[in-house]
Amino acid sequence: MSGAFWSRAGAHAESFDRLFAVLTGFSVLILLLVAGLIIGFSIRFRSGSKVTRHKVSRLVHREIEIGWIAATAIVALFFFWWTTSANLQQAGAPADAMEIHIEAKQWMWKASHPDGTRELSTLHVPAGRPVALYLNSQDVIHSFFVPAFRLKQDVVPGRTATMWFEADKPGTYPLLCAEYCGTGHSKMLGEIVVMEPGDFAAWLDSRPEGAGLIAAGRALFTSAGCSGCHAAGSAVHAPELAGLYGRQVPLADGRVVTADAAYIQDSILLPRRDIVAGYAPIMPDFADLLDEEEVAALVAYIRSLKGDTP
Amino acid sequence: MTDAAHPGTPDHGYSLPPSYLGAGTTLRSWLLTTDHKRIGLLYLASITVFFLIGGIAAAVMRTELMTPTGDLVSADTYNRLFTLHGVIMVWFFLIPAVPTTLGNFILPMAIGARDVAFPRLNLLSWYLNIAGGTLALVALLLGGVDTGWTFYTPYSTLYSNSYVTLAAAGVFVAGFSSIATGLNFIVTVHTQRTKGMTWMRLPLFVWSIYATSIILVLATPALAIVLAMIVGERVFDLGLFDPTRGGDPILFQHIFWFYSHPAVYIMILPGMGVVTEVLTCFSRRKVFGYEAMVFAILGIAIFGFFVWGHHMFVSGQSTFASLIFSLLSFVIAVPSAIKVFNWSATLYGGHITFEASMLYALGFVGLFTMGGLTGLFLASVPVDVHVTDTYFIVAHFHYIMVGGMVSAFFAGLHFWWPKITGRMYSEGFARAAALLMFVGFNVTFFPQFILGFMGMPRRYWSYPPEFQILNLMSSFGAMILALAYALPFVYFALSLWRGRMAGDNPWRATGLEWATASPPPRENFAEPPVVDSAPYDYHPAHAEPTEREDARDREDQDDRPEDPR
Amino acid sequence: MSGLNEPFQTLARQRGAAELGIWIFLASELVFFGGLFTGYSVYRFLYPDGFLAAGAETNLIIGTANTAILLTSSATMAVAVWAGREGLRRHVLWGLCLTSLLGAGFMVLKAVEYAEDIRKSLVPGAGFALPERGAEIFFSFYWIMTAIHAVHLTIGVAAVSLAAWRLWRGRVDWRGTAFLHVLGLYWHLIDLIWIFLFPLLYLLGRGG
Amino acid sequence: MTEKTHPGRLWRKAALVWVALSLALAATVVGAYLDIGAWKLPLAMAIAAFKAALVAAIFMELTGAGAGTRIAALVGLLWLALMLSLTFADETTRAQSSDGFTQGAE
Repeated sequence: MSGAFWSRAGAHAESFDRLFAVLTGFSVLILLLVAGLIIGFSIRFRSGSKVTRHKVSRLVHREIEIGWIAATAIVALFFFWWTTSANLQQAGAPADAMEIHIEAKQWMWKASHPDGTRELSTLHVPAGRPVALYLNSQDVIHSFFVPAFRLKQDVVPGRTATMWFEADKPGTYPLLCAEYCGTGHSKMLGEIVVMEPGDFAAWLDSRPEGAGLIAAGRALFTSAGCSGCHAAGSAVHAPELAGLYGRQVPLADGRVVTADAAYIQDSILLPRRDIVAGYAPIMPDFADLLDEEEVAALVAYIRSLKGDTP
Repeated sequence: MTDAAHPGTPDHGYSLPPSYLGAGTTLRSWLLTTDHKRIGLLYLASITVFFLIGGIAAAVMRTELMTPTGDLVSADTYNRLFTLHGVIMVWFFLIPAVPTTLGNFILPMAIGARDVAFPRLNLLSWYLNIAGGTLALVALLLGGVDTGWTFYTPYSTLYSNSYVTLAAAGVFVAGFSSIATGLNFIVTVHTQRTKGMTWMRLPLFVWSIYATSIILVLATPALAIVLAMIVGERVFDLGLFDPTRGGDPILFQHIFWFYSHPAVYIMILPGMGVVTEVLTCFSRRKVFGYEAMVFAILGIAIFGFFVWGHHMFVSGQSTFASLIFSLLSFVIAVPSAIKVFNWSATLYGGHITFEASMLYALGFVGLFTMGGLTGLFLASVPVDVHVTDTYFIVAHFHYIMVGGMVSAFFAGLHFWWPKITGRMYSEGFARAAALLMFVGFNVTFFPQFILGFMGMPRRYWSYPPEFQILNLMSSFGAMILALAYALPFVYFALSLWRGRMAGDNPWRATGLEWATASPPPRENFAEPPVVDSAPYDYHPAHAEPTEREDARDREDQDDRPEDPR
Repeated sequence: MSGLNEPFQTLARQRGAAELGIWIFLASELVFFGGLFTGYSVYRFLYPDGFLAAGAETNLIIGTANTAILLTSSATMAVAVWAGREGLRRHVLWGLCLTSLLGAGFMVLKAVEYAEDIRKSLVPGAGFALPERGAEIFFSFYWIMTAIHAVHLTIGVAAVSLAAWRLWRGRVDWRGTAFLHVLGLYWHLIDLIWIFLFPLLYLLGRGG
Repeated sequence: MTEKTHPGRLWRKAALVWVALSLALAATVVGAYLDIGAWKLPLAMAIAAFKAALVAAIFMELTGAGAGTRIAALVGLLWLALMLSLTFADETTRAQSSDGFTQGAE
């Protein structure tokens, strides 16, 4: 692996290392102070040494005491403020971030790019561009850890975890799983390959024409039988899906919900839960027909249906 | 423990009743005793056994980690080993160690009491600990547990097919032993203090055990319920944390760490108490800032319950909660810092001698400072994001647990050994062991800070080759540490047969426990002592120890080894 | 003055120590059940609809009856304690017997309710009846909370019955000690826990 | 020992408290059927707190108890509240990234 573990790749790593250096410096300072006090006093005031022991008045005791209580409190709050502000600056991913989906499964990482290209245990990203990762786990808690980016994020099953990074230096950086996940925990390794934007585009095109997520969704829309009812010309009275994403949907029980990704996914898996106003609850339940990736593909396809196209 | 009856030591005007060791020599008198001193020794025996088992597991792991590829044991065995090391060390050595051995033995005597408030509950506590330990060992022998001592769901509930339920039951039972001991000590300090022993005259060792008992009582139930929920989910298929049915694994972490962070203060606070006693005795000085030390102890105990979220910065906890926990974690660093500075200041103007327990205590202050400072790294969110779940964390908590708490435990053991057995151990041998342990410890765990920064995750059976050199160093250090831990067994055992008679107060310490015979009689004191001054009154406030007094100190120590000038 | 044990010199101090000791234990029990209440509250926040749907399935009649039983048993236990302090042995026995009978009655009703729940397959796991998301979690907490409470109640009934039996045979010198007071406090804790369990498990999802 | 008080007084005192508790129980059950929407939970909890306070104050004689005992009871409640509040500080403020995927992190 060319990129050593020490290496830094990205602005976040630099700001992290500054923070880490200051904290290390401060700790070494305090350690030297304490060690110096202990060793110094031990030698100077050892039993039998001739040095005179001055009596320290109670008032001086109290002043010293309050002195270092205040000093410690101030230093602690300073570090809290500094590290928190550093943290908040990079909390949210920039809007133009490239969206990649990571599937963590017991003892491997699967990545899928927006155009549907899929990778196993490696992730190719363009340099100098923010990349937002959406991580899902299919079994236990894993943790997507890239030491070179100084970043890690636990992937808790049942929830989508998010993290983002921007690597500036091309290179190959090790990916490890940091949350214990069973026998193959230490084998769940991978690589983040950061490439120049040009090389990345070339690499992307060279990938075998795998069905993109949306393309897979379009194919499933017909093969799974959705088009039978939801296509424009179908005889069955079913809700119109074109331009559905983001629209307010009035439901039969009077509630009005926004059609976000979760609504679409739940309508596929639990159709009888939110019946659209004015439609009979005749939609079959797909929960055990489609697996998680197929549902994600269908949701991506439905989200891509603009108002005009069927 | 041999039970040679110890006649009252020669310089007593009146003959004391036989020591607690002499009161009954049958096995039954030991296994059904309600004497806090004997229960302390029973605990000393049981935690030593568990310390050995946990230590062996650590030795095998360190041997395995010498090479990047896993070639000594299989991945599953390695996972079971680090879980065993965690479970046994946390619940059957670190948490019981000081409170149940030194605490049980010394606390009642230090407050001038005849015994703890509920002696029978004290014995029940030991049996619960043994029952829990047996269950955990049975789980180990049948095949072990591979979830890590943290039992994170959904691995522990849905995906692990090891003996999680049995181990959880073992820890559940041991948890009630902790609650019983905690409850017992709180009521003892409230109701059994002798005349004149006001709250602000309590030795800081008693304060630290009192504060630890508060944590024991208020935190352990959270562990009990979360283990019950795991068993509920594994055995009865309840959907408490099951993500497929909408459960939230992070909720498990909340309730678990609500116990487990205060638990680390259960481990370190008693050590702080022991160190204060030892530092003041061997520097012949009052402790610097007694009130500040008391409020620091209570602050750590109470505030310890507010900070658990710093274990979950990367687990998907909301940014808002992470920042609250980060602030609270920074604030709790303050009491620990106060204690370190006060310990250092206690040495000022003293007459410092370097017995073995003093070396351990000084080592404690140094190593605990390093452990505490790295805690600042972990309290800040962005730094913790990189280093959490790596060997940086392993190094951090070993600096506090092994560098801090185990050093303090050895300091206390050496400090009170003459009181417990009436015999002196060989000072030279003990000092060598202390230095060896300090060296071995640092060689073992300092490289792990660097490994953690480089990104070597925790609980890895095999690791990328770049990490091998530092792991080799760490494994080499572990050998020194193992040797250093073996030495005390030798010279403590020897002291039982060939040790010099210790006399009532070999260190000329000021605690009430030193005001009675060694080993003390069954009722601790011939008649209840009366306290009329603050603790650690080594030199009357005004008088400076004159040269003559120093010389006289020298003579009546008869054959005390001469001090390195 | 028998009933005084080991390290204590006077009964008054022993009573004070026993009272402080039991209350510390009750505080730890609060944190113990607190873990369950925390879990319940978090999921009720995350899945309000699932919880409402599931709440409607619990048997309100048995729940209310059981609450009434426990409240009554608290009253009879309190009388036993007060009578103990006054030295009225007969009333102590009456109080203890009524308390353990009521406790047993609670367990019987509980068994009936559990049987009905199992028949209505409200047991989390494969064949769980309700489709709503979160309903299964509600019943997971319903089972674990009521089961752990029932375990505490069984210990309570056993302790009270044993106390009544030993008192009747004159084998325990309770006068002046905190024996009855401690027993009563433990019993009242079981009632307190149920006072909060009842609205959380039985009253949601009712009516409009 | 004080002169023996008439036993009936004890039963009457307990019965009085019992009546109050039973009324509260009836009230809380009726409250469950009122159409007060979001106020159902607070009402049920308030009535439960009232019943608990009654049991604690009179039956458990917390009012007459020593300082240490009252502190122990209070601390138990505070720790319960602490566990609830800080756990809710996390659970209620998580960015709602749904099970599917979202455009850009909220």
